[in-house]
Amino acid sequence: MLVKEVKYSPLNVELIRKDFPILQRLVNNYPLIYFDNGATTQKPLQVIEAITHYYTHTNSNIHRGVHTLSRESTEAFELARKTIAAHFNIKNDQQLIFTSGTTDSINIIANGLSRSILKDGDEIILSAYEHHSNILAWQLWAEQHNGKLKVIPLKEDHSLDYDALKNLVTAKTKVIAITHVSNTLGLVTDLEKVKKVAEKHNCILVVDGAQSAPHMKVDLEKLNVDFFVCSAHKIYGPTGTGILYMNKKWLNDLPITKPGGGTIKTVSFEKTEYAEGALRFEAGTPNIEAVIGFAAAINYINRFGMEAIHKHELDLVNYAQYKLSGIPEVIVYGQNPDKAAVISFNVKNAHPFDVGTLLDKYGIAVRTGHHCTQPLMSILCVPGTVRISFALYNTKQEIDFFIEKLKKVITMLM
Amino acid sequence: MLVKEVKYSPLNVELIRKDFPILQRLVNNYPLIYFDNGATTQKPLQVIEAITHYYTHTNSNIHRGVHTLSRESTEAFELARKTIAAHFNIKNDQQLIFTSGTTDSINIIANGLSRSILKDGDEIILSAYEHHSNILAWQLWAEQHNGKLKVIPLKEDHSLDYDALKNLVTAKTKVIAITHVSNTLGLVTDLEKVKKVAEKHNCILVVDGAQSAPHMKVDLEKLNVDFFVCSAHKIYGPTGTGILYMNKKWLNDLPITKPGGGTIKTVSFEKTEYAEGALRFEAGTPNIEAVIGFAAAINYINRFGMEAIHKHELDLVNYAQYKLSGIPEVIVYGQNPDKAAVISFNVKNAHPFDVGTLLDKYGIAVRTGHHCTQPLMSILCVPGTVRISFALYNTKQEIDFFIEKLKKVITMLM
Amino acid sequence: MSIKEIENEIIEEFEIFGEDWEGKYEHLIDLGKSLPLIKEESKTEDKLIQGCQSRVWLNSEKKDDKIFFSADSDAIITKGMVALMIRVLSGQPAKEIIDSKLEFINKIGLKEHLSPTRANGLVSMINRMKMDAIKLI
Amino acid sequence: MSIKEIENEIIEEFEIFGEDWEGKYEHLIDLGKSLPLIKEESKTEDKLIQGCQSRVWLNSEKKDDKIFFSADSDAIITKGMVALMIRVLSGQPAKEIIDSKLEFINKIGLKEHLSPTRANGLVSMINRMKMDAIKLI
Ligand SMILES: Cc1ncc(COP(=O)(O)O)c(C=O)c1O
Ligand SMILES: Cc1ncc(COP(=O)(O)O)c(C=O)c1O
Repeated sequence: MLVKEVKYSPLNVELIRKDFPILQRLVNNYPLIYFDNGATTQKPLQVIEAITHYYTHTNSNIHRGVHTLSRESTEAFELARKTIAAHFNIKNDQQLIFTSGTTDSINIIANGLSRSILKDGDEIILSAYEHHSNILAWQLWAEQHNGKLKVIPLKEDHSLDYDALKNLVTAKTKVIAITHVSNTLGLVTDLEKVKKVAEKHNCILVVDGAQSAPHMKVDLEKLNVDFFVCSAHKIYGPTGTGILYMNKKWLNDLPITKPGGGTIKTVSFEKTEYAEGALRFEAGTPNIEAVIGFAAAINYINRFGMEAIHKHELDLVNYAQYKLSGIPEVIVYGQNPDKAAVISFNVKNAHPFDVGTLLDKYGIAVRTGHHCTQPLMSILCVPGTVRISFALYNTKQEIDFFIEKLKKVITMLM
Repeated sequence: MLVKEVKYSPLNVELIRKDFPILQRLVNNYPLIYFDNGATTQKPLQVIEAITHYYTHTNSNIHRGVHTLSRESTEAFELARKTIAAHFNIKNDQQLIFTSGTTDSINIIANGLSRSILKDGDEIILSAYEHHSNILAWQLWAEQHNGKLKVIPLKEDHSLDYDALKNLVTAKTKVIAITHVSNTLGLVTDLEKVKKVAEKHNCILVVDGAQSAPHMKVDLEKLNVDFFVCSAHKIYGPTGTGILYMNKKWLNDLPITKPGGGTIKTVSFEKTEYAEGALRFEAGTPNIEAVIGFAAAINYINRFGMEAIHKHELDLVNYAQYKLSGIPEVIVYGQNPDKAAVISFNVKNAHPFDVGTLLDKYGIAVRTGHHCTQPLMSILCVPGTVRISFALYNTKQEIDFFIEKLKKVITMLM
Repeated sequence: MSIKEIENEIIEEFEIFGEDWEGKYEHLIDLGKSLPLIKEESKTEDKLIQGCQSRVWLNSEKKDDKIFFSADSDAIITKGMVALMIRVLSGQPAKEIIDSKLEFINKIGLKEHLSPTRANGLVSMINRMKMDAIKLI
Repeated sequence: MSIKEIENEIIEEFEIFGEDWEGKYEHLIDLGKSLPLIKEESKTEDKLIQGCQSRVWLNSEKKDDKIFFSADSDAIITKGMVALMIRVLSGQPAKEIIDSKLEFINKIGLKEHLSPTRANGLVSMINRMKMDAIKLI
């Protein structure tokens, strides 16, 4: 049950915690222990201040403006694009499109592909792990076009069955849309294996990075997939923005399905010529504030480096799994060593809702329920799980307190 | 050239200005005069503080959560929905859907209608005023379905030719999508006239309220159109959110075209049951921060009331138009008395870009260019205009300074 | 006993715990455990109130001029809350049920469980109880 | 004169204005007015550099080993900037043009006009000048 051995790389967590004002908060008279980072992370002062600074000094609509505020806002926005592109090692920052989040990004991809590559009767492969956001857009297409969704099954240890994947692909398989890290189980997809299959059969590879980008170094140049998406709010940034990375070949080939002010070169009622590059896909006034806040978040985590964060979080996962394994009533799902900062478990004969409700009484925020992965719940045959997920500000002491209270909760429920 | 006579309703603008920290800023060594409110408004401290408070006390993902932060966030979010619904007099707050802005809202409507009501060869009526965001989504549909866009032309005085509208409608006309206030000319659409035509011919009426909602009382119960959309960032709120109001009859009838986490009741790979009410359309983690900030903005303007704001702004428009009429080199477009807080003009023989560039040197922020209304520019036969647009914090003194400097700029350019 | 009287009884019962929320919840859980509130075979689709996470089944019947409820839930805390609600409302005249405010929930310090944003089906259950009472009159 | 020498000449020319930006801009506008930089009939689509608001037309020719530019714009401030650029680069050897940094723009206090987010086509014009120089070598 031990996750890949890693050396403890000492983040100065005590100092880091000072950057997150909400961590000072009491919940039900206990200090907040925030283990719901998979849903959204807390925001450091640096992000909050970037937003405040933007609104008190620079706020203006971007692009096309001749006045100073507009120029400064545009520069801040485009600098944010460069900052975030560099973080993900995207060589041409025009391949980085700002959307309103992962879900929006996936919809833009699915709608675009459904107007170009996808033909009636085609097939799309997903994994049994997928978040609803990476199921529904494809399902909607499939329903309207007699398409088929095929699902990569799980093995005994809840990891993906890559051998089965090979057998799922047919000549009609156009897209493989897969999560990089399961938001429910924390298991990491072996993208190299998936890529091999995708390349061999000429499938478009769409990667849902909502849960990988917060926890590990993601090098998109090296990864070289067709599409990669994630949300800012899960990476210490504001709500309401996220990214849609597309491989260069898609920049001018993916049909525009969400047009608006900003996406165009020239418009007449008869004919519209669309812009080139990222603007093509950024319809309407973007979430300027959030994009600037997102860049501040990226600058913040890069003070420490994704490697250090990854190690710190894996250390917490190891520690928590070790401690949980000492409680006989607890079942942990997804017992494969290749794991990011997420653990799902249940208490035998107890509903996750009860466990979560009582933990909250001790100030411990965990997520319970289906985590927007109902198909996975069906496979695991549970109504839901209790999920704890970590961020760079979490500590072993918090885990100790959590374990102590979990034991108490179990005795209350039994 | 005088706009409808109104009594001056005294807003305490001096006090109001203290709420907007950015107004203290110097631009090119002059105090900022911000006349670009049509593009986006500045934000009061109350909005900035709502955001800061959210991130320092409450931040958490909403819906489904059992822990305290999640409950508090959900309550704040749903309270915001109620606040904003009440402001627009929407009786059932489930008819108020949060999107990422006007452009997003229009795309959701157009995509939904294209999967239900709209058939190949149908016709859609727009006005000659439309912002690109209310053209492109319909044009995209028309291109793919052999549809036709018809355009309500302008009269001599640049107001819409409502008689012509009657002749545009045919049995194939399914939608009339029209702006409530022209973002370029400030002219107000007579929605009652349009509604009569729409009702008579059973057309769906979509109203782009991006420029009306900031400047006048909008009562959606009374207006009783099919759809109404606007953006928070133009109403003193944050970027990245806006509303999509739909008449009750559409709530369960408009097909979902942007699915994701949150929009569902149950999901399996075979079949998905969608949620009811607003959630149906709110795919993915919403822009929680911005929705809460938007409600703070709405609460802020309701301290004064839309009537007082409207009167103040009309007074400014009257004053500015009067002053502009004293400069022989200036041509004002849209000389109809029914006007909101926007004025477009040009200086004879000068490019708007030059005028805007030089005004900026005096700290005056105006917008120049096509204002995302290129078709209107073609009709007016200009490459662009200079646009000044007001908000509740603008003053006659600012207009005086602007007029003085505009005269100076004209001598420089001649 | 009237609704008000039962409510007061419950309030007194919970007062013993004072600030001891753990005791309170243990009591609630015991209430939840104590009775299977609805027969397994009655847990049909039409009786189900789907919360986001925990589910509630509600069965309503009329006997003489009174409405009788039985119910169940898959989560034990929800079930405890359900048990309290049944104790207060079951066997009461329809009109009383419809007019009931259920203020005891607030007074015994469990208000948060009736938050409409809570992931259980309790708020929907109360609505259903009242609707059923209206229908059965 | 070399590029560097012309740049220095322009810097000196603008130094007279000191902090007087109005004087500076009047001078720029005069430069813009002073010459029709490109023949009307040469303003063809392929010569057009579309900025977001103001447009620039650029014509490039090679004579002996040097590149000669003529250009125009519909906005007078842009045109003034264009005039400066032409004065510096036209008639210079291709290699010099390609390597030029055009730092004088910064030094005479008009840097903002070369911001890539500016709504004119100046940055694209400089890129086009260099590309043309490369092609014409
Ligand atoms: C009339 C009108 N419609 C639509 C829009 C687009 O709004 P947004 O950019 O917030 O989506 C605008 C804003 O520029 C507008 O003025
Ligand atoms: C794996 C995965 N995909 C997609 C999403 C959806 O992200 P968002 O709600 O930010 O659009 C999430 C977040 O819950 C996720 O964990």
